[in-house]
Order: sequence, then structure tokens, then C-alpha cells
Amino acid sequence: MPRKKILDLSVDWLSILDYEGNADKILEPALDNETLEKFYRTMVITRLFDDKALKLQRQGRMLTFGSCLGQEASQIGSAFAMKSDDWFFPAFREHGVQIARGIPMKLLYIYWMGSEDANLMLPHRNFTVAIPVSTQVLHAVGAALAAKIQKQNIASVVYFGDGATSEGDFHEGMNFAGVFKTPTVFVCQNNQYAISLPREKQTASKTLAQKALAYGFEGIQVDGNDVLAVYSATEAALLKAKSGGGPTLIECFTYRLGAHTTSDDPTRYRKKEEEEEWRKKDPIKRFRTYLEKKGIWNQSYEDKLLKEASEEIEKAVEEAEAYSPVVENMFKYVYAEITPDLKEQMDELLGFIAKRKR
Amino acid sequence: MPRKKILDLSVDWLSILDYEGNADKILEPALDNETLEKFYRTMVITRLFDDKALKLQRQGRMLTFGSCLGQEASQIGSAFAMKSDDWFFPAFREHGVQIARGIPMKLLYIYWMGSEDANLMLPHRNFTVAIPVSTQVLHAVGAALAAKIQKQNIASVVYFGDGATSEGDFHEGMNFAGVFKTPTVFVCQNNQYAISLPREKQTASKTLAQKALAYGFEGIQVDGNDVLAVYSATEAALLKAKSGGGPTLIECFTYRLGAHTTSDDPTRYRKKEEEEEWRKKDPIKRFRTYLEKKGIWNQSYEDKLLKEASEEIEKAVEEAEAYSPVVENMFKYVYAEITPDLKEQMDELLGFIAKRKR
Amino acid sequence: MAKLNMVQAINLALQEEMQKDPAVVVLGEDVGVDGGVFRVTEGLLDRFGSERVIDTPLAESGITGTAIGMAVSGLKPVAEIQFEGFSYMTIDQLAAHASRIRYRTRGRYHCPMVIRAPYGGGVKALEHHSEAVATFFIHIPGLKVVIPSSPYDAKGLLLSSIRDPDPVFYFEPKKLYRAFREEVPEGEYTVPLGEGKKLTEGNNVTVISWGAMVRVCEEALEKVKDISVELIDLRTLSPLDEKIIMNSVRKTGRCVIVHEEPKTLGFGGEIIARINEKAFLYLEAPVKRVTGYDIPVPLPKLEDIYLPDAEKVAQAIKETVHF
Amino acid sequence: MAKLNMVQAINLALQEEMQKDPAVVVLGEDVGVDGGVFRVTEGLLDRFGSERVIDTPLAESGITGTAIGMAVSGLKPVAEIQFEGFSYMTIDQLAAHASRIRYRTRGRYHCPMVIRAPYGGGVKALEHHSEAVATFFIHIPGLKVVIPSSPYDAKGLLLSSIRDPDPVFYFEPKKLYRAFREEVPEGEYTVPLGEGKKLTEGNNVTVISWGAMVRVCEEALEKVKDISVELIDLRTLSPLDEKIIMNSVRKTGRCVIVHEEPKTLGFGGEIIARINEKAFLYLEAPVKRVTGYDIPVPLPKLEDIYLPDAEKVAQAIKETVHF
Ligand SMILES: Cc1ncc(C[n+]2csc(CCOP(=O)(O)OP(=O)(O)O)c2C)c(N)n1
Ligand SMILES: Cc1ncc(C[n+]2csc(CCOP(=O)(O)OP(=O)(O)O)c2C)c(N)n1
Ligand SMILES: [Mg+2]
Ligand SMILES: [Mg+2]
Repeated sequence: MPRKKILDLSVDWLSILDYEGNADKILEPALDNETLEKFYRTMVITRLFDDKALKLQRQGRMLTFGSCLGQEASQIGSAFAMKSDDWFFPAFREHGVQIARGIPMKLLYIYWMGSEDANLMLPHRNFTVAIPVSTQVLHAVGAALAAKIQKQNIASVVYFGDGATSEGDFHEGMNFAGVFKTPTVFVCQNNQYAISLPREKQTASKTLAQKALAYGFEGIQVDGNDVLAVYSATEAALLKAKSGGGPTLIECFTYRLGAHTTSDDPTRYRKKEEEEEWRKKDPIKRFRTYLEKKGIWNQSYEDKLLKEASEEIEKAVEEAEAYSPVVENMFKYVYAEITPDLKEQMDELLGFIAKRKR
Repeated sequence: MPRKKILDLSVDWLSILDYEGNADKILEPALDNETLEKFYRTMVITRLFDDKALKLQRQGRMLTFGSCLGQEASQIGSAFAMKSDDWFFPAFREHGVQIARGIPMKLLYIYWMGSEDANLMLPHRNFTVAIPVSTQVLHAVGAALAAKIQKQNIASVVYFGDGATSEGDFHEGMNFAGVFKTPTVFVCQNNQYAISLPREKQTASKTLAQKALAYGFEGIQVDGNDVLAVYSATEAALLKAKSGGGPTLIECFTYRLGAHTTSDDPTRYRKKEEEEEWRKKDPIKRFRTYLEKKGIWNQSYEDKLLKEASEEIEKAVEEAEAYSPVVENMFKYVYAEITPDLKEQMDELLGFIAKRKR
Repeated sequence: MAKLNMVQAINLALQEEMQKDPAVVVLGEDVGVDGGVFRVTEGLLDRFGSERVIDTPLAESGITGTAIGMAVSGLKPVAEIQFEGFSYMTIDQLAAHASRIRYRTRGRYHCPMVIRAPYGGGVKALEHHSEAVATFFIHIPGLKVVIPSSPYDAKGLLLSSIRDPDPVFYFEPKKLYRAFREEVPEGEYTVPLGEGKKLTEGNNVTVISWGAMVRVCEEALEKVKDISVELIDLRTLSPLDEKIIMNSVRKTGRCVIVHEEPKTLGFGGEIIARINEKAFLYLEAPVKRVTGYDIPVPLPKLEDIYLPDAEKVAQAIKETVHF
Repeated sequence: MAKLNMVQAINLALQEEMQKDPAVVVLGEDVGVDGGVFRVTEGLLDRFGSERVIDTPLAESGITGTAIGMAVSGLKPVAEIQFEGFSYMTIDQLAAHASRIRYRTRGRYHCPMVIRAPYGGGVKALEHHSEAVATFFIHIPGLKVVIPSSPYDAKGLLLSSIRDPDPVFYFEPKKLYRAFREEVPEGEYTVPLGEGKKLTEGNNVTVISWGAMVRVCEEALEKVKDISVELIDLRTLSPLDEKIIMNSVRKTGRCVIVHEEPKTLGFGGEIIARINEKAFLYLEAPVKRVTGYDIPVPLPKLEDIYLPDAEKVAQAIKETVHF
């Protein structure tokens, strides 16, 4: 009757690959060489895509842009655990996931150059980015609940950052997922910062993974710079989700090597040394060592990959820059049918434009 | 390196008094007879206050009203752990706490009869009720943070229900409290229902107490029908808060014996048998057995108490019903100084009223 | 055909549409086992089961955002917010997401969802249970806003709202929930969104209103029998039926707008602006507003004098006609 | 006296007021170590320490509600919401609580807090970073709403806002943050809330605007030099300076209102309603609105044509004068 412990809870950590290119024998996922190579290739393309975006932005050819440098393992590992029928809900830094999911890079660039016309959610169940932090968590839960109701054997995977865990919508979404046991995988990329706020000041909990315990389901902290660990954890979570086991929170412990966005100056809030420490943990280099040992990677493979990827990216940029947006789209897609009000406003604007051209 | 447990977390349960009137010898708080008697008296007054309100409502003399029947131990035990300088933030069912904190019953009735004029936060640091569920959690955290900044050695105590833990504001408040280590005690009265929704459907976590773990501080589940346990847990949490130890979440495990409000019909969603089970656990009866053993309570004491309390309540009702609200107050207190707009609107309304009187 | 009150009419609409379209699901606080605090969803759980009638945890942004995810997945969620005073918490998800999904995806995805909430004052309720908050939602491009004033319209408008491919906020004037009954046909009929309704024909002055205030205007008409009033119930506030307003005001040259929303930035102001823009030369008197005041809705002791009533409306009509 | 841009002027106001009044504390996302994403709070942390300059977790309702608790405890919190597009999440706490504390306690408690947020378009920003959301806040009784259009006013209005005993939403037109400099005195001066400012005197037409659009109007005036325009910068939207509007419109008989907020239920409509009510007989032409369209603010490629510009304003002025 008096004081007693009534509940024991715990959180696990998962890492598979070390920095010498050795994988844990028991945990190593059974992936064929082709798949491993695809992981690597996509990580490299992501990095080049990202780098190109930063360059374009500096030249005034793009909007503010948030690089995912350093987070490639978290993104590619989780992305390839999904099936194409699964729903994907990004925040705004998931370029790697978007590329892995097959969204044409041209469209990604058009969006970040400043036009909604590229938001086609192609090829399938790839939601548009969510700029307001954490709002997408609820959409993912809703989509998963819908899948359950519609008896579709799919799951939804939603991405967000360490900062996002502080928002009310994160909480409400996690709680709904727990209550309705929705097939949802919550992928939190803990990159240690929300703009300038370090992880320790974002929340007083020791891990972000443990937040899942508040909602009655499992949270796991994964080495987010280890593409195999992230893949394994996500695959297991998806399997569980689709077999009725409910949601999982995966905290990918990683680091944002670049600035928050092109508007940000990280020297204001963190030490170069810290960045350097993490630079040594580069997820691409780490994976490459593994692939080299497996005989999948060598320098000539790398050279060829870089060349092909760069060409692909240049082409995407060229096409993106050739695109010019359609004025009428601003009014045409507010409602299924344009309202008299909007028709009037559109005609007025088109009148202005025509007059100016004259 | 591979999979390993990195975190162990737990939740405790606390109960002190059994149903035969025996207290756990080690945990029994050292309270003098006068204090114990005050606890009892306030619990009884609360029950009478509450009952009177229901009667008035049925006669059309009050608004919709939510009874706290069955939750008196959770309310009185925690209320008397506070000092008068501590901040108190209620939801809308904390009549017991309000009475314990010395808010005149007349004012409480005036409010529930439909006038803001009674919201005077008397005597000291007693915030007005929060009708929107969970919004008050943030106010309590803000007040506690202010106390910290102002170097006042006080704490804030905020009350809410099991349902409230699902709201975003609960989450944001708990997280701020954890990060800023505010002197805040979160008293969750888990009365097993949020209107019709049973606790198990509100959240998938086994306890509500464990939600604190997501924010890096302690949560404890307390026997909410045991006034001594609630008192002890709250006192300990307040002590911790005021000595810099940060916040605590106290889940008072109790039951709402009545309807959600006078508009509610609980037979729609729960079994009479369940109510009967809990009725046996009546917190007042339970405490009375203890007091009787201690020689504090006897039937003539009870008779006298009931008589005095009833008289006090009748007087409060009489005074409350004699009160009629001041029309100008609607306009006078929107801003410190009435704006020209509001002056105009007020004059117009006063004109209407004068005309009607004629 | 049965005489139904508004609660029954809304319930009937839900029953019929859920029967007809398996994509329609209902979610919200206490909508299932309890049948809703106003009993609007009564019987749905028994009939359609807990996969289609979902009791949610207590979280308004959560309900809204979850409904969005369901809507983009092919369902047609009808979510209930228990009282309009808690609809503030839906604004972010509605303004930032629901209303923009079609726009942001250039029509590849859309968001067919309805949020229902009881609306407005007049029932002596607690704080935050008597508010009139339409402005917040009318001002969100991409969202539609509907407020019926009768059981017949309530059913027809709700069916249109559920079938509408875009998100709709459907407000239910709670004062009218059980205020009166009228013939409400079973089965198929709809009242189109975006179309107001002339309740009386008149020449002297146009009176425009919506929701519970329509009934107040009707009462007021009894007090000004010598004046020929054209009473218009807008029914849909977004998109607005400008035509019905302009046709009437061009004819009468005078107009009174009645709403319980606060005056400043209540929808009345916008309507006056439109009249100014499109019927300026027809106006023979300033358009008058009878509205809630720019104060928080008072608790019930002062609620009656806060709300527009027949006398206030009648006086405004007289002043406008005799300007 | 130094020439400052708006960021510097706001920063100066914060520095001075924090120095003067120990009750003033600053909180928000990235306001401390980072100095704010626009550097508005730069240097405050170093000078006043982490108890008065508080980097919060990422939670807008949290920031708002926490500020409320601080304000009722005797502090004067100045909270930053990083972009106006995330201010929707503050509405519930502001509408349900901050704006009502004085009202609900009949003056026993009040809520002296300021929420600052960058405001509006024109800087080629991401989605939700270019929105003009004033309506949501003007419509909340008990809240005040301020939008400066110059560094001088920005400082003076912010000081008044912080000292105001009631909650104020202070919007900062981000397009003007670094657009120009002007003399901003150090030390004590305030610009009172609730008072507009005549920028030019004129007889033919009144032009009313606020925030970044004031500068667009000034540009437009260059294009209509033959017309005598009275340009009014409202500066405070709530409470409204009706007097300055009516005096001017009664003189000119014509009026154009320019705002970047969407047209429907933008504040322009309300102003037109007031003019209709109080200057009807003086009006010689319908009041015109030049506004954002009733669509989500488009991404930057189409932003320029979305926003009111000098040409659109000039055309409206001409049409109104030649009506
Ligand atoms: C609701 C909301 N508030 C503030 C912002 C501004 N903002 C953009 S990203 C960001 C930090 C996000 O941190 P985190 O979730 O850790 O993701 P990361 O940027 O590290 O990927 C902030 C504050 C926003 N986009 N949405
Ligand atoms: C934000 C909000 N949503 C909905 C409601 C309607 N409502 C009032 S009380 C209540 C249930 C509250 O449950 P709980 O937190 O467990 O407190 P209890 O009523 O059991 O004391 C609901 C849904 C409300 N007041 N506020
Ligand atoms: Mg981060
Ligand atoms: Mg409860």
C-alpha cells in the first residue's frame, strides 16, 4: 500500500557500423550489394544537390535554403526502409528523403526557387514540405489512421527535428498515434540544434526517444550517422506498424554540419571545434569505408558517380531555371472552382499585368 | 556499440491511509489535530457547497456546474500544502481548492451564477478559473518563472484533469517547466473521465505520472482519495520546487462520482456498478475513520459542523443572489482606459437600456 | 416528411451521408459513446462503428490536423470542435494547411473536410461557450464558412459541405439547436454553398444577417410592419453571395446588417465595404450595423443586453429608413 | 542623435527600456545567444543576462502563455514570435486569456505584455514568412495592435507598447527592417498608441495605410503629383484613430485604403464601414481598396505581383479622384 515503484521504463540505443567499416555481425541487415550501392549513391547525390543549392542561393538564384549536410545517413537509411506506397511527410530539410523517394530534383529546385507549381507530390504519397514546425506530425497520424480505416497495409513516416518535439502539435500527434495505434513511424532527426538553441535547452529529458514513453509506445535512440542502424530501426518500426503493433519514435542522433539555413551564422552559437568533432563522423565517409571493405566502392566508382550525379544536377538546375510560374495558378487552385470574388481579383491583376506590358 | 539499454526510468505510487483508518507509520505526515480537523472541515464544506450548487442549478438559479464530488481529498490535500503566497491556477472544478484558499463562497457562487464581477482573485494569488482545458498550465509556468526571476521563494500549483494532458498547452508548459526548472507543481486530478472519454482512451500510457519523464522531471502517482498521501506528495513537491529542484507532476488517482457537469448524463458512458465501487472509496468517509480513531471526530462534532457549514453556505447563496452585475463593467475593464470606440458603444447600450426602462 | 429541430436535421444529414458514402467519418471529443454534448452525433457510433465514429483525445489542433491527414488520404472527415470558443486552436492547422493543400499542390491533392462547431450566444452558457468567431475563419483564403439558420438549411448545407471538395467550417447556432422545428425531407436534397436566401421581399430596406440573428431579425420585422423589408439570410459567409446583396441594395438603397460577432472586423464591415464598392450610387443612407460589442462576450447575467435583439434591430431599421 | 534603421531603432528601445525598468524581460526563440534571426535582440543577452533574455524552446503557444503568467506576476514580458506566419498558434492564449485578464478580474489583475513579430511580404522569404495577419488580432477585444512604418515611430511605439498596461501585438514590417535610416533620438520619447499620423496634407483624396505599405503609398504619390493627397499612416490599428480618418475624409470626400492583408476582412473593410457610418454625407466617390488578394501569399516568384505596388495605388488614387 505505501510508496512503491509501479512502472519500469527504458530506452535503447542502436548502432551497427563502426568507423573502421565493420558492422555488428548480429545486427547487420541482410542487404544485397545493389541496395547498399543505392544507399551510397543517394547519399552522395543528396550532398551534391544540397551543395549546389547553397551555391545557387549565394548567387541569388534561390530562396533561403536549409542544408542537410551531415544528416544523410538519417535521411537515406530511413527513406529506403519505406515502400513507395507508404506515406512520407517531411519537414523542410528532408532533401535526401525526397530524392530517395524519387521526387525529380528539378521540382525540388523549382520549389526552393520560389514557386508552388513544383509541389506535385510526385511520384506518390510524398507530401509537400511543412514550414511551420511540427504541424506535419498530425497529418502523418491522420494519414495512418485513414490507412487503418481503409484497410490498406501501409504506414506513414514523418520527419521532424529535435526542436519540433517542443511544439503542441508533436504532442497531440504522438498521443493520437498511441491511442489509435496508428501505423506511424516518427523519425526525429536530432541534429543537436534548433537554429541556435542546443538540444539540452530544448528539453530537459535525457533523450528525445524517451518522449514516446509518455504516449505508451516505444522510443529508440539510433546512431543517426550510421545508415545501417537507421535503416534497420526504421524497417523494424515499419514492420511493427504494418502488423498492427502501433507507432514507434526513432531518434536519429546526428548533427547539422552546416548552418541552419543560408540566413544563419552558426559561429554565433557554437564552437568550430564542436563542428570539427562531428565532421570526423561524416556518415558518407563512414559508410564508404564499409563498402570499400565489401568491395563495392573504389575510387573509380566514386569518380564515375560524382560525374554522373553532377551532370544530373546541372540538368535539373537548368530545367528549373527555365521554368516560369503561371500567374493564373495563384487564383485557380484556391478552391476547386474559382469563386466570383477570385475571378474578379484575378481579372483585375491580369489587367494590371497586361497594361504594364504595353 | 550495438543495441543496449541506455536509460532506466520509473514511476512510484504513494498511498498512506487505508480504509480502516490506519496510516502507514513511516509515511504518515506529522500534522497536529487542528490541521487534520481543518482538512476534514474543508472537505465537508466543499461537499456541501458543491451539492448546493447542483440544487441551485436544477432550480435554474445557476449556470452549468461541474461538481467535484469524490475529488475532495485530491483538492484539499494539495491545497493545504500550499502557502498563501504560492500561486494557485485552477481549471474549473477546483471548488475545494478555492474554498481552502479562502476565496469567499459568495464570490464563487456569483461567478457560477453568471457574472465576472466576482473574479477578484481574492484573497491572494488565486487565479480565475480556466474554462479552455489546459491553457492555465502555461500561466502557472510563467508565474513560477517570474518568481524565479524576481527571487521570490514561492511556487505555483496548477490543477488540471486527465483529459487536459492531451492538449498541446500541457505539453508546452511541462517542457518549459523542465527546461527552466521552474518551481511548479502540476496536480493532475485523474478522475478517470474527460466528459465521456475514459482514461484508457485519453492516452495509451499506463500512468499519467510517467508523462513527466518526457520532460526530464519526476512524476508520481498518488492515491487521490487519500488526503494524507496527496498532502504529503504536494508538500514534498513544493519543498523541492522552492529549494531549486524544479517541477513535479503529481497524478492524483481518483474518481468523479458525479456527472461531468449538470448538462451531462454519465449513464450514457459508464456503468452504475463502477460508480458504486468508487463510492465505497469515498475520501471523506475514509478520512473520517482515521480521525475517529484519533479522537478528533465524533457524531456530535459532525452534527455541529454540518449545521455551521450549511448556515455559512445559505448565507453565501443569499448574498450571491442579491448581487446584480454592473453593466458598465463590460466596457470599463477591456482596457485600462476606455477607448473612444468602447465609450461610444457603451453610451449606445446605456441609451437602449434607459429607453427600455421608460 | 418529419418536423425536425436543427439538432435532428444535422444528425439526419450525418446519418444519410455516412450511409451513402463510406469515405465519411466523424471524429471529435465525445462524439461517439456520448453522442456529442448536444447529441448531434447521437446514434452514429451504434450504426457505423468505432472506425467511422471516433472519440478522440482532448486536443483541438490534434483533431484538425488529423482530419487533414485523413482528407488527403481519401476520406471525408467531419470533425467536431465541442464549442466555438475552442476553435482558436484549429486556426493554425486550417490557415497553414487545410486551406492551402489544393493551392500548394496545384490541384493534385485537396482537403475535403468539414469542421463543425456549435456557435454563438443566447443559451446562458459558460465562458468561451457563447462566442461568435466567424471572422477568424472567413479571413482564411481557401476555407469556406457556413452558418445555417434553420433545420432545413442545416441539413442541406451540411450535405453540401461534406460533398464539397474543399475544407468547410460549418458553424451551428446553438441557440437554434432546439428552438423550433420545420419540415425536413428525408433523403437527397442539398442547399448549395455560396448562395444566400431572401426570406422576405421588400423595397424600403435590405436587412442582412446569418445564423441565430436571422431569427432576431424576423422578430424585429414584427415591430416595423409599416416598413417593407427585404430580409436576406446569407447562409454561407465564404464564399460570399455578393449578387443577392447588390441586387437587393440597388433596389432598396438602404441596408442594415445584423450579427452577433463583435463590431470591429465583424463580417458586417466587409459587407459594407462591398456595398460601398459596388452599389455606392444607389445608397440613400449609411449602412447600419447592429452587432456584438467589441468586448469579450459577457457571462450570462449580462448576455442578453450584449446580444443584438429585436428592439435594437427595429430601431436600426427605422433610423436607416428615416435617414 | 544617430541615423538608425528599424532593426536598430527597435533594439535601442529594448536596450533603453530594459535598462530603465527591471520588470522588462525578453523571451522567444533564438532571441538570446543568436540575437534573433533578424538581430533585433542583438546584444541584450550580454547586457542583461539570461534571466531577462530568455531563449525558449520552440513553442509559440508556450511562449505566449508563459508570458501571460509572467505578466500577471508583475513582469513586463516582451515576447518574440519568430515570424508572423507562426502567430496563429498564439491566438488562443491571446483571445482566451491575455486580452481578458483585466476584464475577467474587473481590473484587479492586468496583463502588460508585448508580442513582437516580423510582419508581411516583400523580402522573398519562404512560405509562411510573408503573411499579413493583423485581422486576427485586431478582432480580439482587449488586445492592441501596432504596426510602425519608420525607425522613429518603431522606437516610440515600442516604448509605448511596453509601458502600456494591456497586451499589445507589435508587428514589425520586415521589408522596412533595413530599408532606410532616419534620425532616432536616444533616450526618452514615445509615440502614443491609438494615434495616426498625417504624412502629407492634401485636399483631393485621403490615402490610408500602415506598415510597409505606407512606403508604397509614398512612392505612388510621386506618380500622381497633380493630385493633392492626404496620406495617413495609422500606426496603431487597435484602438483605431477614427478622428484622424474622419477629419480627413470629411475634408477630401474621397479615400483610398492600401494594405497588404487579404482583401476580405482586411482592416480596410472595417475602415470603409466606419467612413460609411460617420462621413457618409461627405463621400463623393466609393472608397477604394488596394490590398493583397484573397489567396495564400504566393511564393516569391509571384510575390511582387501579389503585393500592392505604387502603380496599383496610383491607379486607385486616380480612379477615386476622377470618379
Ligand atoms: C512553428 C514555427 N516556429 C518557428 C519556426 C522558425 N524555425 C524554422 S526551423 C526552426 C528550428 C527547427 O529546429 P528543429 O526542429 O530541430 O529542425 P532543424 O532545423 O534542426 O532541422 C525554427 C525555429 C517555424 N518554421 N515554425
Ligand atoms: C480546449 C477545450 N476543449 C474542450 C472543452 C470542453 N470540455 C470541458 S471539460 C472537458 C473534459 C475535461 O476533462 P479533464 O481534463 O479530465 O477534467 P475533468 O472534467 O475530468 O475534471 C471538455 C472536453 C474545453 N473546455 N476546452
Ligand atoms: Mg534540429
Ligand atoms: Mg477527468
